[in-house]
Amino acid sequence: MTVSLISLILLCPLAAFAVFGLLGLANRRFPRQDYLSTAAMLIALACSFLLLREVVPEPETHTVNWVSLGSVTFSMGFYLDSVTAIMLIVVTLVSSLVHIFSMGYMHGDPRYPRFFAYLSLFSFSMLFLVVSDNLLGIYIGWELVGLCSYLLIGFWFEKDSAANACKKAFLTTRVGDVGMFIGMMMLFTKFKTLSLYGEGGIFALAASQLTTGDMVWLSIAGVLIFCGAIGKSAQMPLHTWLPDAMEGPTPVSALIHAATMVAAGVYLTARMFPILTETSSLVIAYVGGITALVAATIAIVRFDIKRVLAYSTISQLGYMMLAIGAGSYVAGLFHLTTHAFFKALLFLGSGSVIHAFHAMHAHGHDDEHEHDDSDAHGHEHNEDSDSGHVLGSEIPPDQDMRNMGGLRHKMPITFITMLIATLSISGVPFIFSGFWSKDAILAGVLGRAMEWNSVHHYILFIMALSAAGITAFYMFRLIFMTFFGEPRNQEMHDMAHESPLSMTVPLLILAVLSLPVVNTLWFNAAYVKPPPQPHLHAPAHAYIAPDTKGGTGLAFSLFGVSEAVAAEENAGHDTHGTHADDGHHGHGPAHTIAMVLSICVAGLGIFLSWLFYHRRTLSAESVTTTFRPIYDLFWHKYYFDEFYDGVLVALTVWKARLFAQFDGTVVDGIVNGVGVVTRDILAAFTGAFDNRVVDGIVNRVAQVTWAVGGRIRRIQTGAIQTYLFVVLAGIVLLILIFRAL
Amino acid sequence: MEFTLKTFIFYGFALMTVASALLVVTVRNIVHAAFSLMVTLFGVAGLYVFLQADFLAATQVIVYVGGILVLILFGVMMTSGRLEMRIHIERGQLLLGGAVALALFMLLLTVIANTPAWKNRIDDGTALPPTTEKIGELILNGPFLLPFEVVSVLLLVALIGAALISRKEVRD
Amino acid sequence: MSDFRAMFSGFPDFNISEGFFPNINLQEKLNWAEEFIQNILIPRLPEGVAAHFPVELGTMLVMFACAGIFVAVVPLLPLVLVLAERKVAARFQNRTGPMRVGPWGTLQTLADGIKLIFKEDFIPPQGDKLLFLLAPYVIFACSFAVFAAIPFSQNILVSDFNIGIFYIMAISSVIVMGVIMAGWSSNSKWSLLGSLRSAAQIVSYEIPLGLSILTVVMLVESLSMTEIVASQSNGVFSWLIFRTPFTFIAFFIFFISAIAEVNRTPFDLPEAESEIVAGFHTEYSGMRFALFFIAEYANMFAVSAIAVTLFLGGWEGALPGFDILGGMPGFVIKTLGLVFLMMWLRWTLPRLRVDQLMNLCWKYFIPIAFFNILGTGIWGLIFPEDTLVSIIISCAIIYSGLIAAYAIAGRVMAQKPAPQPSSI
Amino acid sequence: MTLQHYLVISAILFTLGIFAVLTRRNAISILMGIELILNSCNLNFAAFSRFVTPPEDISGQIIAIFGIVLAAAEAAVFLAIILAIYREFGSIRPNEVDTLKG
Repeated sequence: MTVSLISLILLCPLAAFAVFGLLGLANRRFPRQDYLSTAAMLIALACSFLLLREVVPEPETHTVNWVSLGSVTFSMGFYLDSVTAIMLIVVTLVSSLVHIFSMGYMHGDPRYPRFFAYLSLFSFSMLFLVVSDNLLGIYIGWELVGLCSYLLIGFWFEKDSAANACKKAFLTTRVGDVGMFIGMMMLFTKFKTLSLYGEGGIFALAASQLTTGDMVWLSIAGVLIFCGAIGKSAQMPLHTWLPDAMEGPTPVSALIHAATMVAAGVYLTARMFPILTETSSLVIAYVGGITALVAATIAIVRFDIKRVLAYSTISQLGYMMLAIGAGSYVAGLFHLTTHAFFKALLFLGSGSVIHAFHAMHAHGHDDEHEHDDSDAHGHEHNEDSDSGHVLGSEIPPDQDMRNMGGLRHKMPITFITMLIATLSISGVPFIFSGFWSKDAILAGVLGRAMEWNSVHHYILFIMALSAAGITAFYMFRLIFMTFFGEPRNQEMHDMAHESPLSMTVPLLILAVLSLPVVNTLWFNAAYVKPPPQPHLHAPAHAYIAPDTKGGTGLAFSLFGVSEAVAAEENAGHDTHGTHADDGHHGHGPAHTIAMVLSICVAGLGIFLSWLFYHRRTLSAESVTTTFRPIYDLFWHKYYFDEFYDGVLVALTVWKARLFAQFDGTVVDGIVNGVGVVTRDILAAFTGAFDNRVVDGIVNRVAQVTWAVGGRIRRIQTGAIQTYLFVVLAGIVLLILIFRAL
Repeated sequence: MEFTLKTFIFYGFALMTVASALLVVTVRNIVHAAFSLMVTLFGVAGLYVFLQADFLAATQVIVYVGGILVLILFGVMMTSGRLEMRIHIERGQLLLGGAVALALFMLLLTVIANTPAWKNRIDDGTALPPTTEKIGELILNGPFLLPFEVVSVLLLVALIGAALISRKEVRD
Repeated sequence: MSDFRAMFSGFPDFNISEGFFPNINLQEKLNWAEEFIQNILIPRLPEGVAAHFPVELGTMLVMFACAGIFVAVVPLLPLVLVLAERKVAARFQNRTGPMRVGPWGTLQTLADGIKLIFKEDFIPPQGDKLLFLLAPYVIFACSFAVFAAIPFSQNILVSDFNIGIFYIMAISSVIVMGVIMAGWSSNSKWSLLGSLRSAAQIVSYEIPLGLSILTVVMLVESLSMTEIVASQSNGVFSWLIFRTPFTFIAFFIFFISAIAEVNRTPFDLPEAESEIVAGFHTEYSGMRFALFFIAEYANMFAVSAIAVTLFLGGWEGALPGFDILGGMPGFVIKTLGLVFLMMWLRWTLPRLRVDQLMNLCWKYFIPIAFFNILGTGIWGLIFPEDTLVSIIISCAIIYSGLIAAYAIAGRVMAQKPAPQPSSI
Repeated sequence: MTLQHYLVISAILFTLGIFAVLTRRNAISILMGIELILNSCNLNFAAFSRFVTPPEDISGQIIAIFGIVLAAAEAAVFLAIILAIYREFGSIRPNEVDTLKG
């Protein structure tokens, strides 16, 4: 049952893509690709819901051997546990909604069918990655996801910026993938397998075979695999591709940021949870924490609505990494789930806003939303695709928040849904899912810091907390600038309008999904259990999930927090009794502290934002001039692009010049010298020899042959009968001779 | 040897074969040569009858007389005007060729006369069963199946090849 | 009168129906002639003559005598047929035909024959005299040699060759040589053209002809004419034409190809009088022309007789146990029926063009004939024995096929525009 | 009749065929010579099948049948080539078709 369901989930999008491949390419255009792809995703979604009931309580593995190379057998298979099931739902749900949204958003695009085919392939790759039970399958899905992101980011490849962005995304993630591949190979050389689960899987072997002496090696492997996640999930050093990825169509951004591409990194890190060591966990936690804070600060000063959201995504991904690094496995995945929905909602909402403006921008008086070639160029421009030298001047007007304002009356549905998402991401307490997941992470990090019992690890918590506050600030800045206040650009404002039904319906669905009630349906402590971490001496168990146990189902109240903490305590004792002595005593207070602090910080952020951008009692401009250096730092995105440009690129160019010079002087010099010697000295001698001796011999031979041939050729008359006559006479003679002998 | 009706007829066929074959190689008119060849082929068919190879005899008549000879006559009609029907022979060629052929004939006669295994093989007159069924068995259900198939493929290839060679060149 | 035996009563074990070809031993097979000479002839001869009578030569003489009877009797057929043709033609054209010579013109052919014998025997001066003289005899001999293998009745056949039908094909393929001989030796363009046309046509149509015969041979598993007839002894539905659907098709292919073989309308291009005067026998006159004429009608009768033997039960009757359409009269009636069909076609259908002729043969008949062979083989696998069931199925298929063909043909005819001359 | 009767007839046919091939200056005449040679071979096969091998064994006849088939194929190709040569050279005299001579 499960196998056939999973197969169906995988095959539906693949089939939709294959139909495009067979019909679409053959006929140049298969016009009903949109319905086909959407239907495929909806079927996959239905199957995912069916599957959700199937996996409780035990994980399942279905494996077949794929290829045998010598003594090593590579297998392919499905691994299905609660996390897989939830991921399947998240991916298929978000993907379905993106499909539906795209039917409105992309309508009229010249490559409309191709877009849906790519979406299908993208979904398939992500689903394949999610259900694979071995690193090889994950890697295949991983690279397919990368390929699809390349295709989709560069979907409007007529624009140079889009073409550059897709190349950048592809190459940047590839840097991480190299690390991941090395990590995989390290595991492979050690364990001779790439399967993760089961008796002969990496996890079981790592738990049973490794000693403390192997910890250094295992840490390196873990960090290397995490490198892949750094690339894919846009963690700190390799995050620069993600803002540029905004060059793709907005639904693609939603898909990449919510469900597929960036989630893959988090998912991989969560999957690798059992082999994370103390060191690698710390690395992950710090990378995540720094990313969360830095990206949040960059987001404050953006004016492009999609850039804000992009840096917000990076920041939130940092959160997730931080959670997993701090051992809060469930919290991290919970945040991944909730974030998927509200971030998809935010992106689709921004897409709706852009769409509204864009239609006006392109046609002025035309109600048709067509994206033909001419307006594809004016569409969603990038402010600085390469290095960020050029400042905000290139933000396309329909994405520039400075052109917006007061849209809440024009686009009520978009406004309300985006407001819900913003409240959720800002951590407004209790009725928004973001609060619960973010709170769980903060609590987990704080708890972990207490367990480590080292002062400087509190810095993680402080980073997370400040990031939470900043998130609330810049998200409300976005809302205030976009939907409140007076229209800044009256002409554009007049033309704006609510989006069509196919775009608002996904928004509404996602808005519902951003409420915690829905998420608790599947995300509860009884359902998701973190795997053991045998190599971690201080286990942290952040079961900070809203609790629905006891059959109450939707029972959810202001006291949910304490219940959740209690549930976490119980579950921790139940499932990890062996580590109980390591103490969960930090969790109770940790959770309370974290919650109180996070509510305070979020409130502060929202309040400041209100002061700055709505009440305008404080002036953003004066603050900017006061803290000019910091503002420049934020504005220039911590000079990452400049650093890459100035150091890495320059280094490469310098190296290339060096080699070119070496080639020009040394190599060419040797070659030329050899050539001169050969030509002037050897050639003269051999030339003379050739002319006199060799030619002499050849000419004599030719003359003799010519002379002889001239006589002999008369024998060959060309008349068959003569030949036959000679042959027969020869036969008779031969027989007579042998007879005589 | 007892001179019976059968031997009389046999010698009749032998004489017919040899004499007409001689005509084939000596007659100057190529059409006459072709019709002489027809008589030779009939003679050989008759000899096959004496060898109790009835199917072979009929095949000989059908394929040679009905097929190959018609083909040859068509060739003659298509390539030779009436004036060219006479075959040109050079005297020197005639002498040389005759000498070689004669030497070859002598050689063959010596071999025929001196090979011990071939001596005293006399037709005892016993009637053999009809051969058609046996030939069918051997060809389609016996050791000659593969050669049969190969020969049929060869025939097909020859047909196609002949059609290809002889058609007028299509120039575009 | 249906038995030669009655005519030769008093002879020793004289059974002409026992063939001489299967067992090639002439000595044994000519026993009857020797016995006739030694037991019947020599005792009645004078003493002195009998002592030196060359028995071998006598045997041959007896055989020649028999052949003479045969050759004398068979040409009577063309005499009848020529008259019949003229009468039939007249009826089709609403005339009465020859009426002067003899009662209702019955002796007209005889009179024509006598006239032809007394006509000048013209030989083209530039032609090849030898071949010109030989050609009619080649054709004549081959036409009559065919009759040696046709069983007119259980006992009236010259020789029961075990390769009977193969022999007939072999002999009839020699006719081409005579045609080419006649055409070439006449030194006339019309003759040469006619003979080449005829040769191409006969060689081509021999292929579907032989392939159709093969279906019969596959079912009977014998080449012998008597065995082919014997396998059809159970009444009209055991006739090979009804035995399988494929032999039914094969019969028509055979019959149409046979019409082409004997150069009759609508396949009479070799002697198309409007194009090439009279084809290969343009230059002939007198008795030699009469020989061609007789050979043509003998051929016509021969192919009809072969068709009857192969497909229509030969001399076997239409009902098992009753002599309806059986014996020699039945055989002749069936054969004459087919001959009449040929005449009917001749006076009904127009002449084909050369390309149509060759298209029909190579593009339709040969593939269909191959299909027939395949189908017959499969049929033989399904029904190894001829049972009531197999014959009922076969007849049902034939019947429904005919209905379908009729319907389709009607529709096609209704839709088809007026035929345009081909560009070839 | 003995085996040698047939062998002698066959030898005569063979020699005459060789003679024709060697001396005739007409490609079709040469073809006729070749046919004579092939006939002599077939006759030999049939004779050996009758006299040398056991009487039940008629493999020789089958070889002879194959020989006839080969002769048919050969004649077809030969005449096709002759027609092509005639078109090219305007003649079928083999000694005039000597473009390949040295």
